[in-house]
Amino acid sequence: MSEEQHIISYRKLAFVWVALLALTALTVGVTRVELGAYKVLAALAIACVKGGLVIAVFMHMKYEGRLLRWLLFLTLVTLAIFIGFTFFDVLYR
Amino acid sequence: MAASELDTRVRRGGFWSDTNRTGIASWIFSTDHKRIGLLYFYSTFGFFLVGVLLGLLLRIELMAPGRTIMGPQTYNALFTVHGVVMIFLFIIPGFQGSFGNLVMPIQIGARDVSFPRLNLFSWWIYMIGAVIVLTSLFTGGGPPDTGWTFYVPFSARTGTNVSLAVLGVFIIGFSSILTGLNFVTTIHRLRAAGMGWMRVPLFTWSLYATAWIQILATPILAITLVLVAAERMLGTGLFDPVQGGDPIMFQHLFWIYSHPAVYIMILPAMGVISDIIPVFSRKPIFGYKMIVFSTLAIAAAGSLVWGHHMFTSGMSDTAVLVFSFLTFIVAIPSAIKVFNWVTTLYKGSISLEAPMLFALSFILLFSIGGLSGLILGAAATDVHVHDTHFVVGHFHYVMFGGTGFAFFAAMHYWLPKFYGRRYAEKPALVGWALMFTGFNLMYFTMQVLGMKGMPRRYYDYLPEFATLNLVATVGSWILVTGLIIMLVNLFRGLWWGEPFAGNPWGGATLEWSTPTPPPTENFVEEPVVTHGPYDYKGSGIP
Amino acid sequence: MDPTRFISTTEAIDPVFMFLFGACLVLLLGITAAMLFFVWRYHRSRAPQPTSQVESSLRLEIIWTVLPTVLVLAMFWYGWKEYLVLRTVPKGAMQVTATARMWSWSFAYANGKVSPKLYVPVGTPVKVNLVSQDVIHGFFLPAFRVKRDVVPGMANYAWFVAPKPGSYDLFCSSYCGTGHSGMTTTVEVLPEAEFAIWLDSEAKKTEEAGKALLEKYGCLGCHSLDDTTKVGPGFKGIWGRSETVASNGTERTITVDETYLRRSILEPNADVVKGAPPVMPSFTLKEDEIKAIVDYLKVLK
Amino acid sequence: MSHPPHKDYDGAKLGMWLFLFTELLLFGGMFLLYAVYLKRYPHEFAAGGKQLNWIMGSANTVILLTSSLCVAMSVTAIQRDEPRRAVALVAGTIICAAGFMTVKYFEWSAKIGHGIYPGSAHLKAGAPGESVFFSLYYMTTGIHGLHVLIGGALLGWIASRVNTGTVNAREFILLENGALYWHLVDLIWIFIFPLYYLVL
Ligand code: HEA
Ligand code: HEA
Ligand code: HEC
Ligand code: CUA
Ligand SMILES: [Cu+2]
Repeated sequence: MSEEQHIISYRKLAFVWVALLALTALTVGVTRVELGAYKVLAALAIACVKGGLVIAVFMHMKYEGRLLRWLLFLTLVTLAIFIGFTFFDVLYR
Repeated sequence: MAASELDTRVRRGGFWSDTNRTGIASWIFSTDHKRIGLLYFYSTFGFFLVGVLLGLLLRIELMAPGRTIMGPQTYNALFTVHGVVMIFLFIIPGFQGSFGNLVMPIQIGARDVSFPRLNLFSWWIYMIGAVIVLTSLFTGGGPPDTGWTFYVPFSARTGTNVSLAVLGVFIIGFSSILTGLNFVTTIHRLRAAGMGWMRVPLFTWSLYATAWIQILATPILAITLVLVAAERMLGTGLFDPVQGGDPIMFQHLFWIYSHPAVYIMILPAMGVISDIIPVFSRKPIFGYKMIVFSTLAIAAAGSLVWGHHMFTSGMSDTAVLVFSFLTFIVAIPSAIKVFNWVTTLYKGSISLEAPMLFALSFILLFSIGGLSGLILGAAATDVHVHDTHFVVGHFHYVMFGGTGFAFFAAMHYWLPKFYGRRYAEKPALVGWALMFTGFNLMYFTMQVLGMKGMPRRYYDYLPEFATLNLVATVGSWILVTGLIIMLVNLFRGLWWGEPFAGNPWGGATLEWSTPTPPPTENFVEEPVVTHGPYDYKGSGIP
Repeated sequence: MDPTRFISTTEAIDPVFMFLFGACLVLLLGITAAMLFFVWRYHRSRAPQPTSQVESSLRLEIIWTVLPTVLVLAMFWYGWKEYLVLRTVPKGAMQVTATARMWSWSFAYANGKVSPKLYVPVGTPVKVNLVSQDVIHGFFLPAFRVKRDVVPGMANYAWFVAPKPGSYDLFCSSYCGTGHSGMTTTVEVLPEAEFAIWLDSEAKKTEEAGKALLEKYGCLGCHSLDDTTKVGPGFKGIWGRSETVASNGTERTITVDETYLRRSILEPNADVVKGAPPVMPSFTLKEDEIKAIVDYLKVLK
Repeated sequence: MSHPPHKDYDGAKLGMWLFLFTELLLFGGMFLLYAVYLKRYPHEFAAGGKQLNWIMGSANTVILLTSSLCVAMSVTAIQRDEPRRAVALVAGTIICAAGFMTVKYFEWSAKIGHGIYPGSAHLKAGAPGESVFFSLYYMTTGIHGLHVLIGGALLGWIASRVNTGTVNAREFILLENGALYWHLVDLIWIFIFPLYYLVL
């Protein structure tokens, strides 16, 4: 294998894992208190942070080239458009 | 005859003779992209013939009002199967599977695609899916009768074999995804030395954009079909108003895939046209960069317009506004392409051989189809013509006048390269002329019918539509006569015709620099690209 | 301007068609002419060598990006503006409720009258509220350029105004199964006075009550009153007829009597007539309604 | 032209990522429906969410996060040429997968025991939005569960290749791709969990 490999240390992985657990606890906590409509938003925001961590570290995205990051971005934007544009109908019906 | 046939087989060199398997196994287990390409070609082609036959039966039924040769239920099943076969078994996998596989790796100077075994696997699951779709015709509650769009709640309650058909389409979708990711990886990773992005031939560019649509849109179709099957088998009720579901949501999900899918169908066709026109005009393509840009723009903007299939559905007016607007935006890159193709002809040296004739008629027919798309895209006018034969005319113009004619162009342009023999020119022209006439006679008439208000998917119609329907049916016979002449000539030529070698058309893309037929590894020497794909001087073509 | 005058749907839509078709025709002719001319002028027999190797021109690209953009935006805007006419019901429109089912229409008026054809007075805007009892249907009036899907669970509507008396086609435009193409009826446009008489006319004479019910529940979408087979068997001479039916998969021969008719209506799939598709939905009718239907079928010879 | 078949490491990874994109969109379709119906039936969704057992959901979240950690560490292990450890870590992942499915099994059977499943009489009688919520819940977690099973099987097969040495410190793309797939399963769950179990 010619390409340079980036090896992530066990410690770093474990650290991320702890962070993920903490964030999980936080989500549960946040949704227990009364936040009204913000609850979904808060839960989703935390989920996004968790997802970001998994992608960046567990899935090595942090160490990948620009190409993959762009493509991932493209995919997420596409998904956002699919969901978002549907709401042009759902919100105004 | 048999002896001479054997003869030709033996003499056919290149990848044809270079194999350690024999017989059918040398094809269906081969990972050579050229063999897989031909597998795809013949399987999609076979299904295409099935579809054509069904189409003809539809036209015969519509020849006169009332029952002509079949009852309503049979008719409904036939147009459903015709649509499903044409869309999912032929036109979506067809171009990419056959010419994409045959030509693309050679055009970028690669020995094969990135994942040859996955490529073979794609073909296999495509076949499995296709067989399942065809099985659904003869088992269960009879052939599906929902139309290729599978609209709920009808598809959730009809007693026919929808679940199996949906499963087949699901599997074919999976195959489509795998081909897409294979091609994207190939085009990113395996371009020959010197082939920067701005030296990639336009056909390959179009496959690249197509592959992205496949990757990003097909999963939505997959999940939608799973949900329909669940609706039927488990009673999930996600689209059933009685249980709180919303049938319109099905339409959103379906068109989120199926509108981009029409660009899966047309982009490779546009790519072929962009490759053929410069070759037969001996001129570089005009506005290479703009064509690349418009290819990507179509792919991107094409994902934003699905709602134009739902203007009358009860969707919100805001959505009608947005989707109508975006639909018009997609038309712009198509217009850019058409203008650049026509300008390429200017001051060229044009030779009207079969591939070129098909390419030029593509421009005309696609323009008619595309312009009728604008009528559909405008909210006010779509209301009148939605779900009428005007729409049927529109999509046959773009799918068959567009993609179909481009497919024929590609067959006449590239197949001799892979067979080492060619067809006769005269009969090809006769076939073309008949097809062109019959095509317009049939589909233009259908558009007129639609304007007069004849709804689509109608087994029977009022007497006022009778004459035009008869004309359209006669058109379909002329069309098919031309098709038969063309195919007989083409295939007879490929097996027994004049030898074809070297670079008779004078193309500057890499596939014309390899031996004919190409060897298994495509190139004798690893190519190094020093000039653009349409730079005839640079590649030493007079 | 007279505020009671409004633009009819046809008057609104047709100019858009004209504009779009006109623009498309000009473009198409232009492109075709250019193509044919180039092919003729630069054919290899006339131009053995290309006389230009120009690869692009920024100016041209800009021109043929900007001009089409302007043109399509005009098309879009015009199309949208007139679409709003279709969506804006004039004040004081008469309300009718159209009920679609597999595979027939019925139209209910404010006074409770129900009709299988859509009767409207001339010159009065009519708002049609669209209700579906089963799958998606389409309410399509080609003469008035009006179309709207009839979606179960959704309150869709359409409106139109008929400038002249006459009879106009009404189609089901959205595919809904076996009887889709037969799901047609008409709009009968009557002069104001005639319409008023029609609307107020007493429902039906008593012997006609059965027939009215068959119309009301859409039976006649699938059954004819003569002996032709539409989706289901024709009703003429049904009483006392002996026929082969499949009950739970076993075939038996029955004679049509009151019990059988009752069962055929309440549980249509219990006995399925040989050769017919098992598609009839079950109906829950009131006892006197069934009685009336049976009485009517008895005498239908 | 006969050089040894050349392995395209970056190409293989790119291919895997593209596949993951399709998976994202597959679930994306269901999230789309979720969003639309949440907008339409906020109260029924909240009521539905209350009926799900958030403790079991949280337990499964922890299990999946741990499994993800294991498989990520196994990639590190193989890169550092510690195949035994890599196999052990993958085994840990698979055990977590089994645990996840067990918890799921209890959850589902409890719900079904209460007469809550698609098309059940209980749901038909209740508010329309509730039936939508549970149908979505079953479809989403069902398809997710299917991915857990597939991922587990895949990792089992890869572990056996690590054992035989076909996957090793120089040729570990298979394990890396398997791990990517597993992380995706985790990633999806990260979103499913709050959306279904915590929308009170
Ligand atoms: C290959 C497939 C293909 C392609 C390429 C297209 C291309 C387009 N389609 Fe079509 N379409 C279908 C296949 C396709 N379509 C199918 C299958 C259906 C029916 C599905 C069903 O219901 O069963 C359908 C239905 C359909 C509808 C829904 C109709 C209805 O049901 O009411 C609409 C509405 O907007 C539409 C619009 C368009 C537009 C605007 C384009 C544009 O991309 C066209 C762009 C092209 C041009 C504009 C012409 C070329 C340019 C010029 C000649 C230059 C001058 C032009 C300008 C200045 C603008 N299509
Ligand atoms: C690629 C797509 C494709 C093609 C080629 C065709 C070909 C034909 N179609 Fe169509 N058709 C559809 C896709 C297609 N169709 C779809 C999606 C529907 C909608 C279904 C629905 O409503 O659900 C439909 C519906 C449809 C209807 C409307 C039914 C109704 O609404 O009541 C009719 C009626 O006449 C019809 C007729 C025909 C005929 C006579 C042919 C042909 O028989 C004409 C003869 C064809 C040829 C002479 C050659 C064409 C060649 C090529 C495309 C490429 C060749 C490639 C290789 C050789 C590999 N079709
Ligand atoms: C969706 C189409 C459809 C509608 C609507 C429909 N029917 Fe039928 N009907 C059928 C079909 C198909 C059959 C034959 C198969 C069967 O027996 O179920 C049938 C059979 C019958 C029979 C038995 C006929 C025989 O020859 O034995 C009777 C009686 C009948 N229908 C009455 C009615 C009445 C009354 C209504 C309205 C309240 C009605 N139908 C509405 C489709 C329909
Ligand atoms: Cu009702 Cu078509
Ligand atoms: Cu579309």
